Amino acid sequence: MPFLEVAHLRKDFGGLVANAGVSFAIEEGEIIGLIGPNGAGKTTLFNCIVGYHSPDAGRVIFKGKEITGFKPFRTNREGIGRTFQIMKATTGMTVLENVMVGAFSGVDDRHTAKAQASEILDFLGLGNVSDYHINELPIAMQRKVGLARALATRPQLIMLDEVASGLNHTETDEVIRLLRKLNTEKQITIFLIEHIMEMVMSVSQRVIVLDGGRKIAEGLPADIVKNEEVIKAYLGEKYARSH
Amino acid sequence: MKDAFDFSDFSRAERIGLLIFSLFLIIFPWIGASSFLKAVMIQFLLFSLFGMGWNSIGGYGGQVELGQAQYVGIGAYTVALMMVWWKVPFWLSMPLGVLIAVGYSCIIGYPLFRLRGHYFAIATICTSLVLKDIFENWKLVGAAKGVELPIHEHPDFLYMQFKSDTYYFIVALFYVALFYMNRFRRSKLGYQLRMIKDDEEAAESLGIDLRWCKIKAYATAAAFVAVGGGFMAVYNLYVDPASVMDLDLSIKIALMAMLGGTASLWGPVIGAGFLVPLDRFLGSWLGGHKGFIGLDFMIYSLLIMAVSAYQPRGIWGIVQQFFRGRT
Amino acid sequence: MIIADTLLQGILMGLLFALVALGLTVIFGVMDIVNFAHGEFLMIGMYTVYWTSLLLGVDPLLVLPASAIVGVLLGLASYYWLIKYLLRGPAIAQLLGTFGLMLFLRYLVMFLFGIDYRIIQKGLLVGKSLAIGPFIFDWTKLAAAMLSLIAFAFVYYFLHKTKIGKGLRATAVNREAASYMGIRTDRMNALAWAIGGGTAGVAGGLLVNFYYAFPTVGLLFVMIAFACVALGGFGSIKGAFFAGLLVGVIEMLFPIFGSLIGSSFLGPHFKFTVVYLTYFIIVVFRPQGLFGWKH
Amino acid sequence: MKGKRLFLYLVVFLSVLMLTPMLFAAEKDIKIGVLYPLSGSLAGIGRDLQRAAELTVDIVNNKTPGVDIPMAQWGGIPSLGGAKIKLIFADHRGEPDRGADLAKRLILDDKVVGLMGAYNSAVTKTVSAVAERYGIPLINDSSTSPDLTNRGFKWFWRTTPHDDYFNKDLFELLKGLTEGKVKGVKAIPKNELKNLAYVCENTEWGSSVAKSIEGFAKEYGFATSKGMLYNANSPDLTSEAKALLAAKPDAMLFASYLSDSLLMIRTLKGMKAHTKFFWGQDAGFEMADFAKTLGTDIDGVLTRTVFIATLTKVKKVAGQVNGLYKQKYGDDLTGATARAVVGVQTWAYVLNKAASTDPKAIQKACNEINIPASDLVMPWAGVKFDATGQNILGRGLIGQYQKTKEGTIDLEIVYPFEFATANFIYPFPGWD
Repeated sequence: MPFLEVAHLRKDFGGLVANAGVSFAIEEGEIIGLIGPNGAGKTTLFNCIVGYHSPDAGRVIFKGKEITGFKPFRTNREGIGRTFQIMKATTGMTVLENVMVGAFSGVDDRHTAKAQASEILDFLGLGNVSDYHINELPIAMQRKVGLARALATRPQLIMLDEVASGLNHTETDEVIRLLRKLNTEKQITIFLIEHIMEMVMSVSQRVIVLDGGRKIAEGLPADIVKNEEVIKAYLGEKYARSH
Repeated sequence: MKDAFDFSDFSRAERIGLLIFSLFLIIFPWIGASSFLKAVMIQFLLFSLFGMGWNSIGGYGGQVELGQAQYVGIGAYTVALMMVWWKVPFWLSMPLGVLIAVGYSCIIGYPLFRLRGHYFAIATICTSLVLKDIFENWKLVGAAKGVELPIHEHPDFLYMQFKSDTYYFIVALFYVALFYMNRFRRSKLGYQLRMIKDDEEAAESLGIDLRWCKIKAYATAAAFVAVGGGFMAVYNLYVDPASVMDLDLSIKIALMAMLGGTASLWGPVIGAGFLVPLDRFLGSWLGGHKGFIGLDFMIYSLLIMAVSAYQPRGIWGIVQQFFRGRT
Repeated sequence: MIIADTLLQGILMGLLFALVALGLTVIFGVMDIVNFAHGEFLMIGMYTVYWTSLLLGVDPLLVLPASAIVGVLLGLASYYWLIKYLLRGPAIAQLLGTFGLMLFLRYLVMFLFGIDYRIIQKGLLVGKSLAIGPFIFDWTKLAAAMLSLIAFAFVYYFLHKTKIGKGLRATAVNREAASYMGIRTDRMNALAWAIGGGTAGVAGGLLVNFYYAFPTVGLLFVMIAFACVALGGFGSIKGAFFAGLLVGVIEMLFPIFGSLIGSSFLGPHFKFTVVYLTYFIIVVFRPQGLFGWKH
Repeated sequence: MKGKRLFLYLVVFLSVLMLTPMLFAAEKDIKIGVLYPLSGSLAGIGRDLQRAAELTVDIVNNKTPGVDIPMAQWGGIPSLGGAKIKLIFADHRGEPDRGADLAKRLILDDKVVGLMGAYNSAVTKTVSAVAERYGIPLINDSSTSPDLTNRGFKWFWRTTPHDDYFNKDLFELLKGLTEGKVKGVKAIPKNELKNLAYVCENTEWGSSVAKSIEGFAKEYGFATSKGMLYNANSPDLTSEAKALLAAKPDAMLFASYLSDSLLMIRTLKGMKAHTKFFWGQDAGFEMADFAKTLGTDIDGVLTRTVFIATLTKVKKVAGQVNGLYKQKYGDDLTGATARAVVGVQTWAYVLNKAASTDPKAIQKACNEINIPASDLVMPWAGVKFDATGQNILGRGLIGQYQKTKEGTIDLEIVYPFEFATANFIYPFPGWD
């Protein structure tokens, strides 16, 4: 029985098809990359799994339990965590407090929540910035805080939304190192959406490629790069961009 | 529990301030203040109570709520009616009023929190106006006539009737509220609310049930405000929709909290401490003079505008800015 | 019969409510601010027409432009002297600010003109009514309704056909994008306030032909306007229009209905209760209002 | 930046401004606290009440030639060595809790001897509760809710008749019409003037009027074919008017404040409403602005009141005081303002009788006071309180607005019949 199974998932917005019957499965402990050109329906797929959209058809099964159309806070309680590209921060909560909120999903007591939060921060090497406000931090740091926040809810599967976009090489490598560490040390299954192929190729054990709301390929990074359709999809996009 | 009395995370200045303020509250009746000043003081404490309640949903939760008056009304009417109908002592009817308010807030909170932002704000106004209209025409509860509480010849603790004002009682209520809020702001709910205010999407992804959280905060607010309402009933010995359920009251409550500074423990207190005396003094000073009609309100509103434009974070924001400027 | 009659009356009144709501919704659409002072703009519009027509001895309908101009100036003044500063703050500060503005204008007028009730005594249409078969219409209300229609048509045209209007809408839809497109959003805000003030002024000018001007009159209408705007969907012109009509009809039909079924409980004292309930119910099922397009 | 600083200065300046008041100089005068709605929606009437009260206090404090009331020659309270009365006005804005606080201020800080006010029945309730607690006499001049004197208070007296009196007057008039007692009208067959319809605003005052109309209608054998409560601050009364007309009543009875009474009449006129008898229960209908704004549209409209300018034709004192008031403020005295006059006058007489400022003595004086009719501007038989504190010698008037030859509008007395100053216009002319 697969860890996360997505079957014939379909979602369209007023006639505009975003996902047309996407199916795939993830095994426990894997690091899976989901790639595809802009408008391929990556984010929609993501949101359908996590519960921001409820799919028009198809099923999402997590650990053998159907979670199709669950609200985000319920999918989270089932054990799925996620991060966001941008962190909104207005009320000036500190990094620590942000992560504490995550921890609160498991505990009620402030002090235990605090302990757990700082533990996670240390694990991600953020211990020294725990009293800063999020908007005082560089983008790379913010992403990590987002990751920490999600981790604090103790997920078994974590879904990362373009975690590397806008980061330079060294930062990206750092993130990659972190993800591997998470995967090995905390046995967390990782499912990441990426636009940039390079990053995904290096970190993922398997890659799924979407284009126009369809799954066009799935397999080892090595095979994917050679895959005709994939190249066409990406080239096509580049081609379009250049003109 | 211990969090309630733990102010350690506040700056030294704030802690000293709180201490001085508390001392002042305790000795206040003995400094020979005029009884009008006493009355103003009671109003101030009452409205800080209201404000702190509003702060839980409006400040920490970031849901602009403009219908608190309906809970003042529920609290006040429960106390008044039970006293008139069945001679139920205040100490029984007041908690009951709180219960009713909380129940009611949950019931209407469920649909209300489908709404966001201004839709929510207007909807809260509507619900409280509807309740007011109902009470204004409901014969059983005295309709627009309202309810008069019997005056007791002799001081009567059971019914909270004393010749001299029940000053220390409202002080006590004030501290209960203050300590509760001090705990609240660092409780699980408190943190979750702040997260919701920051970013609802993210909050949801962290396993927070938005609606349920908001309802809990809303119920908290309702409870606080209902307590105040109960007090108003025994303090004025008269309850009528126009004075306990009016839109003005709702707006005043929100106004004070917002002006003082939302999502901070002191904000509502400062706001009330600023607006209540301003309102009462200006009113009694200019109100009686011909040719000055409206002048008091002009000053009042000028100050409101000035603060909101000068420092969006309210008076508390200004104070902090001031001290930052110093150190 | 009486139903049909009331229906027509309701539509007339509704058109006026819609006009009051129009400015509110434009301002909101562009900058997400609920303007509490809107009712006071209306009130000042009423006073403007009252005084000008009285002092110049001209027909109240002829001095409507005056109220429009005053309204526009008022809108601009409040934008440049207050709202601009508020924009830096959170929504709460903006609420606070416009609320302060409301109190200020209201009591400024009370301070200047006192609390007496003022209404246009003589005028082309004042106190005259038009009988079409069994239906009797108050001419002033008819005129008000017509002009309200015209105002809507004008604003709609302005927003959808003119360059500036399109800029305004672009700003409403997406502020950043608009500013990238070289639209000066600051100007657009000011424009929105000008429109808001102007329409409110005109509404007031029409209103004073059959309603009394006194400093606290604004509140009566602005509460309804809020309900209309929220009901129709914040920022939606179409929404404001139809919500206005709906409210007018409910407000008019409900008491008649009550008296027809001979129920004293469903009396006129509940007519606005019903309006608020309607808003509440509709919005619970359509959280963005009837025609709303942003949360 | 400059704006910012400006705002800051403004804040500071105004805050200081706000803290400067509350400095009261103590005098020998006898202080009476007067609570009226001097700002807010009722500020208009509050202003008039204040004027009337001040005028009267002048008459008491300074010898006033040309006013044939004994107190006009006192120049202060004789039995207290000519001490002057000083009125301290407080503005309760029509808010009961504010009223209560102000009452406390007046009693405990300003050390007033007694209180007067507070116009709004709701505010009078809380104010009288405070007065009762502190044992300070409160003479109420202008609140007409019948309940006020049914509460067994020992420190509350009311000079004005309350709504039950007035509504009774109305039905006496209706009865009179059917019996041909009314000046200038032949007896009207009862079945032609049978079904009544009332429209009352839905706050305390209006709803209690509605109740008592229902009661009297039964007692006098009339039918109420339609009864309606409405919200006085409604931006539009078309539907109310329609519902009223649908009932085709012989008589339309109203309890309305100013803005809504004006709007109601405008609306009815727009509908060319027809009825035989058009009566308003004071408040809006008798205010100066009412006639001023509506002009000849109200020819034939009736209003219950307690004072009418034309009373001056039949009552000398009334004419004299009214003269002073008119020359000072330009308006005639109205029911409301004349009540304020009597309120202050009663205080003067009570103090004089008590010959002391001790509450107990005043209480005694109030219970025993008996002001002769001849001293009053009112058409009353005098001022004399019963055990509940209600003045039993008070009575109402019913006036009818009538068009004069010059096209102006006058308020003529039509009830009580012996005071009638003009022929009754029947049926109500209506509008075309």
